[in-house]
Amino acid sequence: ACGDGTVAGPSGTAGGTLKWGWSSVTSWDPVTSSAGWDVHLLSLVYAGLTKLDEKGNAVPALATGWKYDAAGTTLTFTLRPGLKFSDGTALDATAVKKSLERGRDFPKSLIAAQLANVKSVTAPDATTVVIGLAQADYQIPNLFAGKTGMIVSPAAFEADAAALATRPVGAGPFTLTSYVQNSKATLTRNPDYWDAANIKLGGFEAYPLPESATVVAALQSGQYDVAQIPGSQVDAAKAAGLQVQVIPSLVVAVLDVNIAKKPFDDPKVTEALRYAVDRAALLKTAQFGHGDVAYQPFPKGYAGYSNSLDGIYQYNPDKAKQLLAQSSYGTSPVEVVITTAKAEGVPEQLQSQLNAAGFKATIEVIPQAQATQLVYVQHSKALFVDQFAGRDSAVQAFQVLFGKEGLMNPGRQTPPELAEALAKVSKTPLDDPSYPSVLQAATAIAVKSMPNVFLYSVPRILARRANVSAIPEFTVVQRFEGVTVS
Amino acid sequence: MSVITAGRPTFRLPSARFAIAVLAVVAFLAVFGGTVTPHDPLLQDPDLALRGPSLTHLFGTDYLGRDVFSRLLAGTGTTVVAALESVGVGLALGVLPGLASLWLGRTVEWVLLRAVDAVMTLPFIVFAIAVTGILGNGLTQAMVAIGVLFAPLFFRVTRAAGLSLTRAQYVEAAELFGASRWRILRTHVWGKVVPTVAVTAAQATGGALLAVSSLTFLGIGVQPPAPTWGGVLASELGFLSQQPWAPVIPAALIMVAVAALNALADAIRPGGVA
Amino acid sequence: MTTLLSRPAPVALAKPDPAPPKRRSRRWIGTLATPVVVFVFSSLLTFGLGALSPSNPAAAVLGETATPADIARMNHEFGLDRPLPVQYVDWLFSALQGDLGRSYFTTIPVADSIFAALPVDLALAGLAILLAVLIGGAAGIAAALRQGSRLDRAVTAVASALGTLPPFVLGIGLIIVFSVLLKALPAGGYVPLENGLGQWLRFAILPALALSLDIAASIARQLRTSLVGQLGENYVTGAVVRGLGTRRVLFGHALRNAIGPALTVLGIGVPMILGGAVVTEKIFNLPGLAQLALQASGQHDVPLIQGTLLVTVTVVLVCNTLVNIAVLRLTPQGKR
Amino acid sequence: MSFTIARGESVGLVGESGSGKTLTCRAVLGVLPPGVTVGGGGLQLGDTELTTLDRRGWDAVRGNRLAAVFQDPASYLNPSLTVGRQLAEQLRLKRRLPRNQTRAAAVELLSAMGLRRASAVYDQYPHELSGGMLQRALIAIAVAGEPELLVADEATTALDAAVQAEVLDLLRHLREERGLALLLVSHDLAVVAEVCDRVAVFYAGEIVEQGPTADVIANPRHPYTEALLRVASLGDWRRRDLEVIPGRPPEPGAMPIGCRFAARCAHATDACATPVELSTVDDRQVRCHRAATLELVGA
Amino acid sequence: MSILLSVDGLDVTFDKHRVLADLSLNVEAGEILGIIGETGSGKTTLARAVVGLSPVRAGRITFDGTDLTALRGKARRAWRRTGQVQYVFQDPLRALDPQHTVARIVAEGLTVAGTLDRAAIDARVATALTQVGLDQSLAGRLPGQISGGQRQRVLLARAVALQPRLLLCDEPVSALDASNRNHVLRLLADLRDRSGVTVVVISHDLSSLAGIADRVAVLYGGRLVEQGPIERVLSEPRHPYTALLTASAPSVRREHPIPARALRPAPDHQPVAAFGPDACSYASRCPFATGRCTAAPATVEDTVQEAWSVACHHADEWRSRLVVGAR
Ligand SMILES: Nc1ncnc2c1ncn2[C@@H]1O[C@H](COP(=O)(O)OP(=O)(O)OP(=O)(O)O)[C@@H](O)[C@H]1O
Ligand SMILES: Nc1ncnc2c1ncn2[C@@H]1O[C@H](COP(=O)(O)OP(=O)(O)OP(=O)(O)O)[C@@H](O)[C@H]1O
Ligand SMILES: [Mg+2]
Ligand SMILES: [Mg+2]
Repeated sequence: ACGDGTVAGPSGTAGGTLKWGWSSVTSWDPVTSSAGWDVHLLSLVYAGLTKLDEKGNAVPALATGWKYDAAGTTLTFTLRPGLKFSDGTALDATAVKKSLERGRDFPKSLIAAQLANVKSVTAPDATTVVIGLAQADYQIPNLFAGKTGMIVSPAAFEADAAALATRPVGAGPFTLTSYVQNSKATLTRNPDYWDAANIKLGGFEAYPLPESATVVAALQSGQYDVAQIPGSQVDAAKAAGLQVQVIPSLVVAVLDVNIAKKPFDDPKVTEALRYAVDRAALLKTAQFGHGDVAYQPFPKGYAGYSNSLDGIYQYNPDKAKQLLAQSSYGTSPVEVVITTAKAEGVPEQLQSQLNAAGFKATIEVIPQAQATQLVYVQHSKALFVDQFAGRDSAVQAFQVLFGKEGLMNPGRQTPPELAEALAKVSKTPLDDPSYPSVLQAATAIAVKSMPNVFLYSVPRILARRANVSAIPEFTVVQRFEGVTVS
Repeated sequence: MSVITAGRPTFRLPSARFAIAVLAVVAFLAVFGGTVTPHDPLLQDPDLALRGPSLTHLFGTDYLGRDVFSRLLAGTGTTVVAALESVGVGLALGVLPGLASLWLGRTVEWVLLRAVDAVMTLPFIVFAIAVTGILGNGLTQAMVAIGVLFAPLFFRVTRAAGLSLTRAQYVEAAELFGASRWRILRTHVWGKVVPTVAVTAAQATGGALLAVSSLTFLGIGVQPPAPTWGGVLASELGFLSQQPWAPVIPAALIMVAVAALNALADAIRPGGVA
Repeated sequence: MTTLLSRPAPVALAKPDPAPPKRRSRRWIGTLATPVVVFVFSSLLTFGLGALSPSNPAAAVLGETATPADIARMNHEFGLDRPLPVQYVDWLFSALQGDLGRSYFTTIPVADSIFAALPVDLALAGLAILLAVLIGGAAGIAAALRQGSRLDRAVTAVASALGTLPPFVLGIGLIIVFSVLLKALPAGGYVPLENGLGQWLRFAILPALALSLDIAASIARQLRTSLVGQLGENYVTGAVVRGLGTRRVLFGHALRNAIGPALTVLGIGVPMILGGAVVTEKIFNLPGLAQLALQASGQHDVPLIQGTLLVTVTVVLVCNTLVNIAVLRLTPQGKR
Repeated sequence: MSFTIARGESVGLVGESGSGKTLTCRAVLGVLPPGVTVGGGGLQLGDTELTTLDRRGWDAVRGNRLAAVFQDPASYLNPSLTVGRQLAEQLRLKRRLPRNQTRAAAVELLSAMGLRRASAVYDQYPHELSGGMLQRALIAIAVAGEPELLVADEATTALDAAVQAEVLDLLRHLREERGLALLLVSHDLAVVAEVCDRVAVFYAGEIVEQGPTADVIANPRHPYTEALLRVASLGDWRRRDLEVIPGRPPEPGAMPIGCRFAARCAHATDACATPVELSTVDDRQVRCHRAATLELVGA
Repeated sequence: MSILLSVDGLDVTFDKHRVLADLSLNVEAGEILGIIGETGSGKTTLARAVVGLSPVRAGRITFDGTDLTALRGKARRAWRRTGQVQYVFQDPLRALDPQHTVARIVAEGLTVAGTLDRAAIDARVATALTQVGLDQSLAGRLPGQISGGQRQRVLLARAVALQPRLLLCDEPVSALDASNRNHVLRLLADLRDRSGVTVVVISHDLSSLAGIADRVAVLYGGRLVEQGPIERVLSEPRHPYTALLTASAPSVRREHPIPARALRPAPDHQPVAAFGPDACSYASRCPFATGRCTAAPATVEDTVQEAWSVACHHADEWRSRLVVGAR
């Protein structure tokens, strides 16, 4: 089961071009791409050793299979033979080795942290890649399904690494033929793709998303065949005769809380915050109800989802008030600054909810592009309204959210019991029957011990014209096997 | 240049009366708008979000269930202050250099004229974006940027009015009576420059209102939840599919205010432009 | 705009044998030299804006782990440790050679990003100007010819109303009418001109219309006013009395003189069109310069901001100079 | 009101400001200002009835048979076209000259108007020429289509005395050379006396006296003509008391029923309050109750 | 008679364009002097130089012993406030502040001087209006609301209100018709007769001076070509330009001794020499010019008639070269 052919529907004539409205990429080089959502477009031009199926489980891709040793510290992938990059060079074990090593060692790499555990990559023969790990980690196949594992042509990055940002060379289902920043990316089918048989589309055009007010019109007028739409446009899209698919995703809205900053240096305040938020109300305005209220980083049905956490921080302003009163900040309203890149909507509503629960909240707007700098790097903000795009591997997700170096853990503290639970997850093979329970235990510890406030899940809502067949519903990374356009 | 034929503003025109009535209401709301709202403009009720007009909510509710009517009333102050702020900057940066270019000799004049030309080549919103991009995103930065762009307008208008006056024969006549410069400024110049500048200021205020709403639409300047006309308009536009009529109300409000300012400008325009 | 308002040549009354005037050549020099000076001023302004910026790009790019030594090295790499005048001159001369530096964040050369986006703006602005001239010109002439008629009042009313409309309302209004209700045109997006005029026009016409209506209104108003003024002039009566036909009087005589102020409006309109493009580009999702500026602004990407400003200013200056030359050719006295 | 102009004749219209001279000219030319219409009567040019002409009809008459020059020559030329282009346009349109011949013809015509260095003038813009030169150029344009009648409304009023005399000379010359009929309008009786065979005196929109110029001047029959002669320049430079006509002409809306001049007339009687018609004696027409009895002083 | 105003060797240049060249002229107390010349000959410039509005490059202007060209700043302002010399502008519409009422305009000089109280000023304004024949009811009107002739009188009233000793009137009647012209001219004569005001009337056509001027000065191209008693100058002009002016003046009687045509160069006339900036200003238009005219002629007083001077190389003999043809 290679995750193909799961799409029911007419297999229309191959060769149609799909016009897709999506956020544009920050870079076409997976090593320097800085946004989580880039993975969707990048996986059009790159392929990894593995890919994820609809549920988020790693399945073979460039590699036909893999094998851990008993200690879990050596992982051997077997490559398909005769693979080629779109520039015509061979995709063999050496190329994989170089590509992975670049991700780990390139000075500007943004995936280096994920590969820190990779001690060595060796290529004993053309189709065998051996990964040596510093510690046992059974998440690697999942990790390699995402940006971290995308194989870039060494010929390309050895010649001009900077050019990759606009001229990617990979071995994905499509090849980028022209790209105008903020405007349009044109891709054509890659006949050398290992799974080319399942790619029915002749070409792919990706456009940046329009204003939410005009997206439905843009679809109607045929400017896009498929576009991601906000929850507010679902009814309009349906009314306009468009097909709407609400695809559960790993994306979750979250508040990054910095417990090193006032007022969250008092755990009571942090706890009060959890009860002060009316998640259902936020979900309603932000997404018009599409999605679920979330208390944990994973969506229902995902291996790490722990039922025990359902409703754990039910909206309770009175309790929040009580907690605040018990805090060192006393009874007076506790001042808090909500930092966001866009004040409209959730932050506004949040402000109102916090104020009702005994806080005195003000909103501070910072440019989206500076958020990384101010929140993730300088940790200078106490409360940031954020979204977590999910990660291909659960451990990786934990690291980002809760790890000592995690981007979304501005307080830089991780309780020891969480670290322990996580280590246990890494050491548990994915096919081990105890894996889900181990992971869920870690989730429970994290949610109870960490300050991050999860709000609601953000499904991927796609509206498409009638000429496009149904889009396969992948939780983590969108894929297009079997999609046709007529 | 314009030949000034009659001194009195023509407030008797119906359009001028309309303008004054509208502006009086706007001025009142700018000062007291926050106190006369039927609802708290910030009070949210997500259950009531995006409702149409009703007796309790005259103009309906927005995406957070806030009363649009109250938000528009309460937002008048910020909107008007923002517009006036930029016009004030424009006046300060335009009028004084405009006069200076007439009095301080040829070098100053040349430099000022070229500087003004340079500012005039700056595209309005792009410049405002650049300024907020570099100096930080805030209402003040945005308005200062807009004000800087208004400055050439005031500069030219002041200069033109002043220039024709320094050559006017009745000014020469007054000089021949031995009148001092100050007296001439007071009796002959002031009365002509002020209406011209006032006309420009009225028009510029209209322009500033539009600029403020455009910038709000782009997410620059005033930030939610603070209500402003442009903000209400921009957010209503996001919910066209739910309430296609909703943007009409703030848009009409802006249009009426701008039209009133233009009508006022026409009314105080000294004797029409010949 | 700049030389137009220069003082009119004093009309010497007694000239038994007037020599061919020299002033014309001087006006030509002024028309061509002033933009150069203005360009230097504008570039100074643009550069100064960047120099005012409180954010240190080195610190921003290097992030948390940066040591003072790293920052100094980075500053040196960016050339930020030199005196401002040197930086300015260097920046300007590089800019003149087409090198606008590299984006602090993506390290893509600024010139590359701009020249990818510029054709969109130029094509769009060109179409917008064409539309503005056609719509505004036709409306203005029609109104002036039927002065006081219902048509005239309609033109005046519509023109004033357009001037009071926030630009984004216009754009969204057009989308609703032409894309949603009539389903005649795409609601956004862009294809370059290379893909064929027809294709391009389908995508460009709505944004161009949104951009042009405002200017068209100004042109209509201005043209109406000045044409009404010209039609009342004695030389028009003179031409009528000489038995020249209506069309000849209008196009050969009156319009020639009336068009100057309207052209000036157009000249002023160019920065408005390029400025208004931000909103339009956002609504219609066009990959233009303004989107670039907006994005750069969000990132405090100083070189990119400076680059977009400088290029826009240059475009404006070139347009203005063309307008001035046109005015100069049409009206030998410059200003009557 | 009515008057006729014979082929090649020159007729002068004189009267105070606002007496309707310009309106008369404009009516003849078919360019009455908006809001003013011909109330009744007709205008005949040769055998063509002008009042019934449409715009095309007028365009065929104007420039070909009928031409005009005005007081302020600079304003009657398009400021942004060279004098030559405007003259050439006229030659091409009204005399059907081919394009390649117009320049030579235009330069020749300009020289014939007494302009020196005509080919330089051809390439100059109106604002580069002096008033006298402009008026000559305007006359050249007017006669380019070889019209039968030239209407000259205060054509020399704004010019210096010496230049005025030159232009008047030119008009006289044109009459002799081309047999042009002339309708010359002026508020200065002396100017009309210099050029015109016949004169019509206007007052408050009516002709009050009409006849051969020399007769009218030597022997006025209407008190208003007498008054005009008294205030006119007499070529007498001694210090003396200057005469004025008391009062002001009636406003257009408030015309008296009787003689319109009565209020300012030294000879008025009660009879003057009744309407008065134009009466014809010999070759003179006078509109005065007392025309037969009054002894008036001429120049 | 005593000399009230004396202009000596006046030179005025605007941006290299020499508008008045070496001009000398006296105005005697109590006389009416007419200054005549074609458009652009420098008449206005001369009058404005006297009141200090033209850029004087050389020469002296003395009024009753005071050197006006030497006055600067405060001293000049103080002198102006005495109101002894008043200049009446050429264009009444432009010289009146459109936003001020007639009364305020007429009072302006008095208000600036500040020597009288409100009531006295009002009285003086009323007198001045009466003097120029304006109805008091006009006092509250704006300049845009009165006729051209009335505006001309308001301008006069403003000057008269200050009880000046010298009145410089710049083309006070050229925009008026004959009757109104006579009206205003009579007014000037009256002022001189009743109040002893010295009057200078500037004009471009002779008719404006008819009947009131005592003396006339003829300007051509920025130089004084002839001046003297008006009757003599105009009946027996000694300068060819003066002769042309008189011959060109339209008259109901057609009585000119010399036809104008005879005083103009023939259409095929070729100038005898190139006349530079130092030549006689009239030489290029003069049918009698010779090589001598390349130098500016000296001003020559008449031997018989006092105060009748002419500047022409051929003053004595051009008449003998007249070719009197048929008209
Ligand atoms: N457009 C118009 N509408 C109404 N009345 C007019 C118009 N033009 C002129 N009049 C009136 O018609 C009358 C005659 O004017 P007209 O211009 O013919 O006088 P005129 O004799 O030429 O005077 P002038 O010597 O000042 O040129 C005047 O009373 C004037 O007010
Ligand atoms: N401010 C000035 N700058 C430059 N040239 C000037 C200025 N004022 C006058 N002149 C020139 O000086 C010459 C004389 O002008 P002036 O006004 O004295 O003539 P004028 O005799 O009063 O003519 P008019 O009869 O037209 O009033 C003209 O050629 C004029 O162009
Ligand atoms: Mg007239
Ligand atoms: Mg003058």
